[in-house]
Amino acid sequence: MSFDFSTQLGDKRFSNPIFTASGCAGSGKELAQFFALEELGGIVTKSIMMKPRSGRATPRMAETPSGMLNSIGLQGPGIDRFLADDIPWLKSQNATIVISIAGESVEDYGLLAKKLDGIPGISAIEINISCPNVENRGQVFSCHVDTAYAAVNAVKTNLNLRIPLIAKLSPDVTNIADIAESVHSAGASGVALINTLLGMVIDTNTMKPKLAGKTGGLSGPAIRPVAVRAIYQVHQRLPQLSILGMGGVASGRDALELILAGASGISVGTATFGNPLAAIKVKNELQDLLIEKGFASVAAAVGFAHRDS
Amino acid sequence: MSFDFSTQLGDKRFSNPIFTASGCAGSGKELAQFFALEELGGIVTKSIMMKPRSGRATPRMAETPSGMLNSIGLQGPGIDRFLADDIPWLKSQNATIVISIAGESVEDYGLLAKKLDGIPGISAIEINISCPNVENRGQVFSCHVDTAYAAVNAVKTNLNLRIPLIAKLSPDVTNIADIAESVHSAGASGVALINTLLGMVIDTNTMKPKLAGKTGGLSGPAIRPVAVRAIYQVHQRLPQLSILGMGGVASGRDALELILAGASGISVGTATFGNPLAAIKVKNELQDLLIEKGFASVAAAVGFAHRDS
Amino acid sequence: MINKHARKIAAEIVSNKRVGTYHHMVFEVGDLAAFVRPGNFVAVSVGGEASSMILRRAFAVHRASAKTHIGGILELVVAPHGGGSKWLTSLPNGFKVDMVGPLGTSFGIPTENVRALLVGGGYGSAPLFGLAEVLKNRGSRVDMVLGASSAAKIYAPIEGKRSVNSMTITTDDGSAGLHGRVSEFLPEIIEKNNIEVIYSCGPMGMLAAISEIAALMQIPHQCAVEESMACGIGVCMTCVIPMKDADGVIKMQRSCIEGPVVSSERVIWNSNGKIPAGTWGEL
Amino acid sequence: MINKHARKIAAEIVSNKRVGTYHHMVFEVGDLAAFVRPGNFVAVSVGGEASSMILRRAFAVHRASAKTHIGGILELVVAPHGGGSKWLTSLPNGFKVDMVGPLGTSFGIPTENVRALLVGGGYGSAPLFGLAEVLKNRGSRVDMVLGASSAAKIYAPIEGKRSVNSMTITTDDGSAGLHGRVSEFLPEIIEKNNIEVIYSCGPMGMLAAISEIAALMQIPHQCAVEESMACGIGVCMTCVIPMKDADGVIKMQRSCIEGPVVSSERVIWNSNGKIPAGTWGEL
Ligand SMILES: Cc1cc2nc3c(=O)[nH]c(=O)nc-3n(C[C@H](O)[C@H](O)[C@H](O)COP(=O)(O)OP(=O)(O)OC[C@H]3O[C@@H](n4cnc5c(N)ncnc54)[C@H](O)[C@@H]3O)c2cc1C
Ligand SMILES: Cc1cc2nc3c(=O)[nH]c(=O)nc-3n(C[C@H](O)[C@H](O)[C@H](O)COP(=O)(O)OP(=O)(O)OC[C@H]3O[C@@H](n4cnc5c(N)ncnc54)[C@H](O)[C@@H]3O)c2cc1C
Ligand SMILES: Cc1cc2nc3c(=O)[nH]c(=O)nc-3n(C[C@H](O)[C@H](O)[C@H](O)COP(=O)(O)O)c2cc1C
Ligand SMILES: Cc1cc2nc3c(=O)[nH]c(=O)nc-3n(C[C@H](O)[C@H](O)[C@H](O)COP(=O)(O)O)c2cc1C
Ligand code: FES
Ligand code: FES
Repeated sequence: MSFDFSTQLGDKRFSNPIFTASGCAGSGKELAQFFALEELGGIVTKSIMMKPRSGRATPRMAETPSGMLNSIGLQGPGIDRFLADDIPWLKSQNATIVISIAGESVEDYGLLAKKLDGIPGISAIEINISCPNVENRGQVFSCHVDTAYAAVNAVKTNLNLRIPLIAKLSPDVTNIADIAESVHSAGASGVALINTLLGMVIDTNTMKPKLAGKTGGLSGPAIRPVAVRAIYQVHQRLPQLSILGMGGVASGRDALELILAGASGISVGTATFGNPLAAIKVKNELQDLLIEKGFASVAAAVGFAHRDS
Repeated sequence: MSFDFSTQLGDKRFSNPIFTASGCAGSGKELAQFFALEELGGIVTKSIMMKPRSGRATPRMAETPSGMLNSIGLQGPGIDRFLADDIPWLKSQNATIVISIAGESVEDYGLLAKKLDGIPGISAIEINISCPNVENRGQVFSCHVDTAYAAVNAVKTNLNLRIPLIAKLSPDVTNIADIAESVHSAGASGVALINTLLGMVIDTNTMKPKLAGKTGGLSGPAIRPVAVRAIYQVHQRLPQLSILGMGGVASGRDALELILAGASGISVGTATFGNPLAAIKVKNELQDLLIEKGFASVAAAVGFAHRDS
Repeated sequence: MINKHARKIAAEIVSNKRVGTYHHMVFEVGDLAAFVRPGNFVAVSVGGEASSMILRRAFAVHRASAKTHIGGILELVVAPHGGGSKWLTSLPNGFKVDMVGPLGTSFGIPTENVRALLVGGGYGSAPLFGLAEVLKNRGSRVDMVLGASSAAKIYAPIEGKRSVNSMTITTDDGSAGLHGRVSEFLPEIIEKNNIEVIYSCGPMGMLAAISEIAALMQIPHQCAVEESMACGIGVCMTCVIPMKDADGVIKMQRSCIEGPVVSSERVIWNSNGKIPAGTWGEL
Repeated sequence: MINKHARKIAAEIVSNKRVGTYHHMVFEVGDLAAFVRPGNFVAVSVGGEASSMILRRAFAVHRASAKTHIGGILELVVAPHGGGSKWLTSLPNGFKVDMVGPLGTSFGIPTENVRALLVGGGYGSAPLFGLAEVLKNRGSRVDMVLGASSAAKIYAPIEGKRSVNSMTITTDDGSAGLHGRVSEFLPEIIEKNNIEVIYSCGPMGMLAAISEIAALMQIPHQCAVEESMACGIGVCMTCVIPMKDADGVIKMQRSCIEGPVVSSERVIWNSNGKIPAGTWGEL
């Protein structure tokens, strides 16, 4: 039996369903010693903003049971430098590129879209709307249906490129399916689920928050049940919406779990910190598992856990 | 130096700050073989409803990395039988009793309050509002400021007993401090933070959700960073509100972390499944730690991580 | 008192041997051994200090001996299956595991001699050998039937075989003994040996099948049920199965303290995934 | 290329000995040893299969030898501190740990003979002995100063002591060597020995103090910095410290790939917990 390991997000096809997670693969260069980037379905770049950004002060991380907190604060060189330095290099490696963008205002999202419009060789845009909106008391865009809509709509209306827009959502909301519905109506053909959960660790020696930024984002296997639930809920409500799933995936089994819940693609994030080859391991194990279970394609497995329900 | 290990929730004093967590200590009887119940600050009973309830079908649990999912579905004998059977026994053990109640409607909460009104020897009521509201599409009460208010207000207005009301909140909301503010204004002198996070595990063998109830509540060390964050946020907004903290506490260090964030009492839940003596271990370790750090009382440590901020 | 005699101890591994697909493990448990009855189980912490597996694993006691030359010992039969059991079976002698026990109900031992049939599936045979010893000591006749998917999954130690009056092996693939499922051969064995009571332990499907036969043939049947357990001591309510109480009311009852050994006619079989109609407080 | 030569290997423990409060551990690492330079570190997985500790722990390479009778070996000096390091130091010989390395920058070795001062704090002395060997082999004079809070926390193996021209020990509590902090004695030692270059490794506070002295006395100073690392390979951005780039612009730069060994005048010291004013893209 032939097996089709390719997958689709929006109307774009990718060679296989394993991607890096934004912010967890550097610029790609750091991983190239360990494997060829073109082996993955895609490289999702770290979220890039309009201007250079120092990010937060250190300490920026704390390990937690089966997880970690990070508070990077979207450090980066700004979109211009990023497009000049990182993108050409990724292209030289034949990597499939998904660009993640993040704004501090609705206007930012529109401007970022315009910057990307001329650039060939981008396969999709991940719109990170899980970041603070300076115009709205620092509340993150994805926390409310209206701000989520506005950010995605700003990208949609400022972009002529016909590539999938994938809105990345925060799980820290009362009803994630409502947010997904809203970004879908704003023009996203996919959602990335989930970004980190807001958490905090207090250092019992200093008796202060361990991170300089006080709160941080919780990621890793600890949050996988939350990711599976979010993906399941969104796929149930909007089966036509593509889902790029992530949250604690470290093995083929984990990736399969998210696919059965409704994800068409999988990003590997924190697992790469524990194992530079994690994404390749996940890819190989997932392929074996899908074949072993008798699926003819990735698509056949997407949302399979919803049957008879 | 003398050390005061007692603590206060609302205007009630407890001998020490360690409690069981609702639903994690059975009726108390099951633990009595392992330690004397009166050694704890209090026994929080499993949430009791108006009528007998079978709870959900099995499987009801799935282990997850550093955590677990449960979907008990509030199994219980109903308030009348509970008051007749469980309470007298707990009193016979000199246990300090905190009764947890849960309703399916605002009316239920009022009726439960009336049932409790005549009963002597109850030290506090934990109002579990993290349960589905049948009158509102099964959305849980604590998900919205208005339904949270209504449930707590129903208890307040139907109760003559002058004991602390502690509203137990779900972390699955966009802004937990808003919910805390709302239940405080409805008459709660404390909040219990946090109930479980909504999660799901898919069994990759059967390729279906592992729990019969599909989703379940995530508890254990995995969620501790979320608990610490929620407690920190609520204490920051409402320093006068007592917090009974819980979520992955398994050691004195963990308890101290939640206390530094703003909790005045600590419930030990899932840790008891791994170690029947967990609550006593936490209690002893916490006392040693507080003394070692030079605190003269529990109160002195509550919210200590907020200093200079 | 619930969980009477249960304690949390550090149990030192004194032997760990592979037997077929299982590991036979012996632990030094001191005084605790004296309180263990056939059918009881113990709950073991797995994964070590910084384990991501936070729940104990339940294991039926294979045998407990209060007075050996090294004191009280307890034996388990463990199938290396997932993370917890693989960790446990990989441990060296001398390692101390964190164990809580004895837990749960035990098999009821008749005061008179009986002709008993013991039926085990997979590692479900483990507790039956300890039970067989007790029954034999009381002068009962003990026949045993063990089934599994294939030969390697039959756990039947030689001294165990010797201690019973007859031993029948069945395998689904015919790789050892009779070819087929345990339940297919039971009616004949029951008739032939004039069985008066059945004891069983194994997968829920097997127990259900045996229960049907026992009911039809009107033979008392005690079985050790198994449902996912988070705590093993009755505080979490995850391990429930629908069972009739003394008044015949169906309730979701805890298999860890009302069981694992229960009278099979109390159990509402094949209800996994649903609440049987008529259950008290039915949702 | 970033992380050039880095690989993920199974490194077998061939020796694990307690030395004072530390463990000196030797691993068989095959070819990898040939690529290790003084100052590099390795990242080790901790806690075993089902560990709740998901991040690697970084350890400075104490020494690496490409050609021993058992092949390439690598030595670490590990302080049993929290869960990860305690697990590692408790392992038996023969155990294979999951190791990624070599990682990070290494100490720059001058092409000419120099009079070098090596300063270590706590386990920070570990990488200095490998460095000392290389410098000595090039004909340089090597003086060493090691400081710690107390005697047990000085890591200074005998053969290491022999390989340097002078060794000064300082302890905060006076339990060994000079009573006081390393930095108090440096100016005198630098003067006396006509030091031309300083290499250091230890707590950030100590490195900052040495940097101040080096700047005042206008002596080049390379130090190995340490900041909490999640990945060790440059992909997570947790390990940043504010450092001037080639154009003098202060940027939050990754200590795992731009470091751990950096020229001390690049570092903006004492900035933990804040973004120094003027940092590029300052938040
Ligand atoms: C009363 C009782 C007696 C048991 N006796 C034995 C015995 O004698 N020998 C033996 O090898 N095993 C026995 N088991 C099963 C054992 O407790 C573990 O479930 C099994 O070893 C798998 O655990 P794991 O960590 O290897 O697998 P995993 O699949 O990683 O376990 C994950 C989780 O699922 C639970 N789980 C998985 N399978 C089962 C199951 N079939 N029943 C209940 N819970 C399950 C585990 O307890 C754990 O919480 C018994 C279970 C119960 C409830
Ligand atoms: C470049 C570098 C070189 C190092 N070299 C050595 C060495 O040679 N010998 C040695 O014993 N240790 C060394 N360490 C520290 C080591 O990586 C561990 O942090 C330390 O062993 C504590 O880990 P733990 O799991 O025991 O403690 P825990 O406190 O449980 O660790 C929890 C988390 O905090 C991080 N962490 C805690 N303390 C530090 C710290 N001081 N610096 C960075 N991260 C920290 C850990 O990496 C881990 O993620 C080095 C660290 C770095 C960054
Ligand atoms: C160190 C770190 C940095 C991250 N940076 C970003 C980012 O820039 N943009 C973004 O959308 N998500 C970011 N994330 C979130 C991840 O992409 C991912 O959604 C999340 O970590 C859950 O997946 P995981 O458990 O596999 O890591 C970051 C996560 C980590 C741990
Ligand atoms: C099996 C189980 C049953 C629970 N039942 C209840 C309940 O009846 N009422 C309630 O308010 N919380 C219930 N909880 C939530 C706990 O009280 C606690 O808030 C949560 O588990 C987090 O704490 P932990 O990580 O220490 O378990 C239950 C949790 C578990 C694991
Ligand atoms: S396993 Fe917890 S009640 Fe039975
Ligand atoms: S530790 Fe991840 S970038 Fe340095």
